[in-house]
Amino acid sequence: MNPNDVFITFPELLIWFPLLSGLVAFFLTKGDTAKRWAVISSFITVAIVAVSFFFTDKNYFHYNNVSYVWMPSIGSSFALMYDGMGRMLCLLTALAFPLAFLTTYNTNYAKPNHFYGLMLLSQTGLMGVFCAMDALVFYFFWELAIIPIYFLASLWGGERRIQVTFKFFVYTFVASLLLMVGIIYVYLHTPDHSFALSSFLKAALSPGQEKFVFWLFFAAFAVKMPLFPFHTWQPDAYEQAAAPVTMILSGVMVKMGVFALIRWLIPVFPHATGVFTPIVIGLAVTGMVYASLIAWVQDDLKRLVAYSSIVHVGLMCAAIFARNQSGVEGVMLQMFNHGINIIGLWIVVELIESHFGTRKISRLGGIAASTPVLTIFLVIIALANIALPLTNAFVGEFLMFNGVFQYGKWTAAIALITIILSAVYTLNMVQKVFYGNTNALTASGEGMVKRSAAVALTVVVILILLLGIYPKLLLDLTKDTVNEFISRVAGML
Amino acid sequence: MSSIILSALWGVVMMFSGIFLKKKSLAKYIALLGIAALLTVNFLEYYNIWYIYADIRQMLKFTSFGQVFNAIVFACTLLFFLLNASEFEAMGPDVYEYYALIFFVLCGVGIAVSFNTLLMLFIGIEIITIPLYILAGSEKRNLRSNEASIKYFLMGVFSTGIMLMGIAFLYGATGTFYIDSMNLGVESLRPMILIGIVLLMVAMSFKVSAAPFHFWVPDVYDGAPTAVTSFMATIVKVASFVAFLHLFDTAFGKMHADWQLLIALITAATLFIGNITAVFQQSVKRMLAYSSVAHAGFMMFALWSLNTFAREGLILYAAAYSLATIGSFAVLAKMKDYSLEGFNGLGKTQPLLALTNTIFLLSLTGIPLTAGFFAKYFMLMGAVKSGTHLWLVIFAVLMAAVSAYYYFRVIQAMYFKEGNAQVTPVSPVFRITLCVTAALIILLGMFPGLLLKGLYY
Amino acid sequence: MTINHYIFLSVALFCIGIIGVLTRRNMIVIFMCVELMLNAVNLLLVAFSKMHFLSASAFDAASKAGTDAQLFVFFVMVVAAAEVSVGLAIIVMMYRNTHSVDVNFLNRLKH
Amino acid sequence: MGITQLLFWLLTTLTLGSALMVIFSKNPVYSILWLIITFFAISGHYVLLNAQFLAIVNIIVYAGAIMVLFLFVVMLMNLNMPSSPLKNKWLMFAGVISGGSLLLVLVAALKDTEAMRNGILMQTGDIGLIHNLGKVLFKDYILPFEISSVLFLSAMIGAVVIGKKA
Amino acid sequence: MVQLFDFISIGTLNIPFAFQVDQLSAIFMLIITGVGFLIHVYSTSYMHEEASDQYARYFSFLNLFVFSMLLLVLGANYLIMFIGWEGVGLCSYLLIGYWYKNKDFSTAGRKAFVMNRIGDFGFLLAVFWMIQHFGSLNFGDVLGKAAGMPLNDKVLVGITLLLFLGAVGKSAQIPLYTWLPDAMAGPTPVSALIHAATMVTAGIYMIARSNILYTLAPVTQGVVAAIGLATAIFAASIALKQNDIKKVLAYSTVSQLGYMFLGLGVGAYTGAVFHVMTHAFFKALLFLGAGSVIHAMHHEQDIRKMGGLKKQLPVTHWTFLVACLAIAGIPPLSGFFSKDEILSATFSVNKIYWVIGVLGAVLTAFYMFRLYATTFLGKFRGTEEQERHLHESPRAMTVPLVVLAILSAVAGFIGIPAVLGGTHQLENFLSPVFAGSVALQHAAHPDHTTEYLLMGISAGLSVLVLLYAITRFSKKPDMDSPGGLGKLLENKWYVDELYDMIVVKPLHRVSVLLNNVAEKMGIDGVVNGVGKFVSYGSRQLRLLQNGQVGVYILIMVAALLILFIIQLFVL
Repeated sequence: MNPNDVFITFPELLIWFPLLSGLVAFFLTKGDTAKRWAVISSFITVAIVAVSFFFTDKNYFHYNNVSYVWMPSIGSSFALMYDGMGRMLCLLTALAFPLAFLTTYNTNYAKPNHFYGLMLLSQTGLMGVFCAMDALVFYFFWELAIIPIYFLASLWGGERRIQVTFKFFVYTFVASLLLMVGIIYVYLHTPDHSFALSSFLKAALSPGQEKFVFWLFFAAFAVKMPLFPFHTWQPDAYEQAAAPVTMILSGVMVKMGVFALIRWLIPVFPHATGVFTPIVIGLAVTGMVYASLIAWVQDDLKRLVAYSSIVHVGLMCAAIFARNQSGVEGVMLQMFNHGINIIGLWIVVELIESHFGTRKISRLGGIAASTPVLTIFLVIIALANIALPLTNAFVGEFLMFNGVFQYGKWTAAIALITIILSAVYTLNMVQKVFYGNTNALTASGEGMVKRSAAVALTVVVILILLLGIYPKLLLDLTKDTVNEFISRVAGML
Repeated sequence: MSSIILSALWGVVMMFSGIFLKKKSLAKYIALLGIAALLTVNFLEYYNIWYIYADIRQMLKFTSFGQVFNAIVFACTLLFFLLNASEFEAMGPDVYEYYALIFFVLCGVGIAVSFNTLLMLFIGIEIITIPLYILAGSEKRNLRSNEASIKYFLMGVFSTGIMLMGIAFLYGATGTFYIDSMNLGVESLRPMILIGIVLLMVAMSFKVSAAPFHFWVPDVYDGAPTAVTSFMATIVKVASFVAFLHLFDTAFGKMHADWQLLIALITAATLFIGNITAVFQQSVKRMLAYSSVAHAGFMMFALWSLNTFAREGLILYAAAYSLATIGSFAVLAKMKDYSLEGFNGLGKTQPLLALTNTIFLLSLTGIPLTAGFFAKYFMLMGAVKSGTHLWLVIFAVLMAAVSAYYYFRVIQAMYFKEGNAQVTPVSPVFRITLCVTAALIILLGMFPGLLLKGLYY
Repeated sequence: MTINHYIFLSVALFCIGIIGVLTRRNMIVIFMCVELMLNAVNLLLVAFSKMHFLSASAFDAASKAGTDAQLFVFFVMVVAAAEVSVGLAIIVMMYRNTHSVDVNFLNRLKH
Repeated sequence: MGITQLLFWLLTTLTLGSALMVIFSKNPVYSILWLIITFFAISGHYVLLNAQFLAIVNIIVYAGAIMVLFLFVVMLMNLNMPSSPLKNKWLMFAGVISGGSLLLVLVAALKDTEAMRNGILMQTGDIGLIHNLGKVLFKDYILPFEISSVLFLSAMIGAVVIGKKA
Repeated sequence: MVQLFDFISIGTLNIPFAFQVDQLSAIFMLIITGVGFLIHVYSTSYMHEEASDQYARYFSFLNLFVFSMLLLVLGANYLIMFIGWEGVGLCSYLLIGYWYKNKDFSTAGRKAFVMNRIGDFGFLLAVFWMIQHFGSLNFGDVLGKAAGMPLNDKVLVGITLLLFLGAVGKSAQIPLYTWLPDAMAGPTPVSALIHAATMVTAGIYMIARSNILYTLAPVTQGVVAAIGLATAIFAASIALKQNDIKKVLAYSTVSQLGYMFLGLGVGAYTGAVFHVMTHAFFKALLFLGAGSVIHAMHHEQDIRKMGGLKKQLPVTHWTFLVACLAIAGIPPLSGFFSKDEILSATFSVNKIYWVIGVLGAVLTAFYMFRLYATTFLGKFRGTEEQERHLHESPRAMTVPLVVLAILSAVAGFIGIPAVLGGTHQLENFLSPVFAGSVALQHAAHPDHTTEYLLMGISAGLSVLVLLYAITRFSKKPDMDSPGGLGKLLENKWYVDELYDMIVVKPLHRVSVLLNNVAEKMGIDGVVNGVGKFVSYGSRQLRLLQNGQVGVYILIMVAALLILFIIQLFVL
């Protein structure tokens, strides 16, 4: 394949297409046009990703890699790569948006053109993060993903949305700025003064420097994931943001942090990673148990899901730092699966909230009697959330726990407590919300699942089952990335 | 050289046209013509196509750095004129004189960025400040404007005294005013040199509004007419910074290690006071004044690190900061209520103003894709490169996060709060210029190289 | 007389000027104290000019060393004059509006 | 102690004394008058240092023009009574303390500067003569000279703009 | 052995989606499908009152259960087994909470699931450990590699203990047994199939499957035996005073499971599997019989309100009696052979265990016939309304009863031990599976005289107690609530309350505390505190800007002074 023959590459397409369609959406002020446009655009994005799966071969190298000179004076180029992990996360990003749009297809947001425009812009940022191979480009997209979300979450959502989103923004902004300092620091120590990932990997940092810069990077990623105890923004933000925004925030944006650990943190600071692994895994595992316990006593559905997300992310973090093949493969699976599952949960929550006007667990109950369809979906998704075998999350969690176990038996034992606790809080929620007799509020459940939402839920459930039974699809996709990662960090323990 | 001469001449032209032309509204066209001419002349000189040569005994030295900076200054002034023409007309009867004074200031800026002797520095700085004393007080009936003028004046002359003392000590120790040939190596004269450096540092810090010599800034910026504040906070300030950097780089660069810590302290204080105090401000104008102090803190990094990144960064910062500040002051000037509540709901009543203002504020915060990001980025890069004292960099980014707090309060007010923000009528030219400014910010945010390339022509 | 005498004299004068600025409330007096500071600088410059002339003329009798400092003083005076004209105009303007030249009267702008 | 030294100490005492009187006089008019005396004393120093041109300029410009302008303004505003109250106590105190410590610090820093024990050639050298200075001013210093015209111009415009009744 | 596809394959670890059929799984398959079929037939009639969509839901869950259970026994590695393991747990959860409108029922389902999860916790850890140590999860690889390891190897003990924790959860042993009695909230056929015949024996299957590991870890075996025995006797004691027909059966199930674990613990793997099989028949029969009674009594489950049902429900009565005799270990019904095999193996390991085991058997006979007598003998004590409607169940329900009764009666003959002149076909059949263990065990069988004696003692005591129970409870069932020990037993030793008090409530309180203190005040507090501090700092700092030029200049001079001092004297 001659590079000149390539008209446009996949990563570029995935970045520019949502950007353009997002910008166009701003001008579609009439009625539902913006909404339709966004749905169509998001489907096209899915199609692009789908097509890209036919071009994974090495022969198509030039379809998947880009590098333009951007700022030669400081050695930064607009470099993108579309590898297995990136492909998977792009797929997740691509899928998340139509799901979010379909769920809320019957909700009419004020100023739909702004809403959908901003949504599509955030998609651009996310795609960029997952493809970037240059630290500066990465940082650019990292921040760009946040700005539209800031507006989205502040403009549409609950009563306290403004201050909550603001807290979220400032919090992540602080962390990103630290990341920026870290990037600069590493950059100045690269042999060829370049921001390329390959140069970062060769950076000549002394162990002492590594230890210091490690935390600058880690802070940013930990806040974004969010890892205990940096999670304070998260339950509030999820609670207050509008449903599609929450879906994107939790389904995809959280993966930015996890992704960055794998691509940018551990390979660049192998030594410091080795030193700090016990601390990080300790934090992650503590956070898992902690968040599980807190999830148990939440009365707000969204907060409950938020805390459960902290548990899952904690596990991913621990598994990454365990740095063995099993753990990292598990993380790969789980990044995708957690995205799908949590989006599924949000869809259910959104349907409940939009129909009954409340998310308070204590006020709901008996929905199963009035809306059996929703209950079936919910139970499947909830079971996926607690990683029951033959749902997608099981394989991921199995591998991750296995990875953590190979790191430390007792650590894994403590982490595994969360599978008990997750059953407790998830089933508790299912029971209180869906079982029992209907009350005055929930008796009117007829017709709460609109067709578009049902389609979204069906897709989620199909993915849950498909990937639960045949996880090889994703395992094969990400195998190369994992092998490269492992070979780079192996022996650094 | 030619731009210095032309700006002085154009000041005179403005003055005379004030005598012969009675219509206020003509003034802006003449001024725009002048700025256009200045830009052209600067470009011609930059590309060595046409320039004036005079034997000035090396008192000024023209470098590509200075010329690029001049171009930025002139471009910003052009935008400034386009955006603030109506404000000038509202300020008082002496519109032509105001423009003339601004041209004189530009002349001073030209001198201050290319001086090679302390004498030219002194004269340049004075040419910049004396017209500003007047401009700050140009709303003669407005007590706030009066107060701003008086405060600026009293503290300004005081700082002049300090600066002169510094120059005197340096002269005593080195026997010359030429900054490129100062012999700082005489060990026995070290105390004198150090005293001179500290005094000059304090005086320049005052000019660039670094803490704790910034106290005039909030009051003066608040009291002066908004258009003047906008000019002072941007062009004048960055010019002072360039002078500051030029002086300390060329003259005292060899002794960098000796005074670096002091700069670090001043930087830290500036960042802290500027950002923290801005948080609580209710008036957007005053908030921008404090934010201007805060940005001074960031620009101080150039002095602290004193390397290529610092110089490139200062140029970028000058452009980014000036464009964004001019823009947000221009929007502010159109507001009927300068308080934060006054911005409530601007996103609905004036979407364009709100959108562009958002871009300006994002740039001031340093969000990627805006010029402000690369400005900060280069500054921090320079600072990190200089090695030691990484704590200051960390501190700076934490303070930058605080800055997000107060800038975003304005964004919140514009978009998220209910309200009915009132603005005075805005002309199409104003709107277009705002858009151009915002577009420039984004362009520089994506391709900062466009500007930096100019340095190495 | 050594240069130190002049330095100490100038510094003393300079500090007296600063103390004046700090202790007085009358704007005009404050301004005058600033003039005092400027004169301290001028005196110092002239002394240095002679000092450098002295050391230079040891090698070159026709040396012009020190001229620059004296010219600097000249320019300081020029600038001072300009400042005075502007400053007094501002003070007068203020006085017209408030009938006071007390700096403590200036406190509309704060916090 | 020669006549030069004697004169030096005399003038120094006069300078500092009258400077102190400037800041301690209650009445602004007295302050101005004391300031004029200070300027005269400084001009005396200039003469001692053989800088006659500056001595003259100092008297004409400063003591003559500028101080008269001050005096004029003060009289115009009818401020010639000892009305100016002092600032509050602690601020004054702090002012004196900090000014004094500044002096102390500078003196302490400079007192050991060995190389500065040079004598100064008093009443010799002709660089301070107008004929010398003029040559240099109009040859080497033509640029600052011209530029200061801009300064004056702007000061003039300013004074007019500010001064004329709105 | 069939390999379908690669399930998980990373690096050297390869876990295929593979099935394996051998003698052990064959037996279980037979039980599952056989009993499962009968129960399906039974259910078609039992559940006919349900609305059609609920009916469909019921059968879909039931079939999902059969699927999972088959997956469990067919899996060729621990992971597939675990998938089935979790799957049956899920179905159990779904079916217990089948009548979801009742809060208590769904709570029972949740409890079952959570208890199972505690078991899974152990199971998973064991699996990870196996991966780490053996590099594979295939039964062949793991068991083969383990066979070469020394006795009581730490790893083996650890793995087996953890696996046993899984079994404890799934098979309702102390301390995780409390879910099983509550699980009776589900429809009765479900109780029969899942909570008696099949799912709860998954733990036994799993241990039998990994028998070699256990044989190599005598420490674990001791634990297994002790816990099994304790459960057997403990559950039996509770069953003595229960008045809910299904609760009695549930505790009896727990108790019988305890016997099976006892058997596993003493190395009588065949005996345990044998008991699984016989137990499946008679316990399913008991439950179905109970279902038939409940059906007839219009969902009345309290035996104190029954009595004298012998006449109205003849088929049910006779089949129930057969089952009772079987479970009581009366020769020559099936229960006698299987229980005896376990007990005789126990005797050869530990005599005291045997004594306790026999005591448990006697208790079993007692409470079973207490149940039988109270329900079927004596006078009817229900309402007249109920009496009028009493009727025998339809054919679809009675036929499975009869079939199971026959099986209960004769199933024992496939395992007649040598001492009684049999060949023990089952043992021969299963010998390939347990060959490794048998080779290692060299268990000293008691001689024939002792065996006869032992059989005689247990059977004889059972018969005595049985007769006593019939005579006593057919006349005067204990209607009033007992005091003292009886009350303790009626309230199941207050174990549920104890768990609630020492585990659930404190944990919940900790959670609330974490939520209110650590989360809101600690973590949120710090972040918000920083924000508040900044804004407080802002408010204070701006006071410095007091508008006075004098102060401004003073600060400038002071700063200048400080800079001088630093520059000139400090540096």
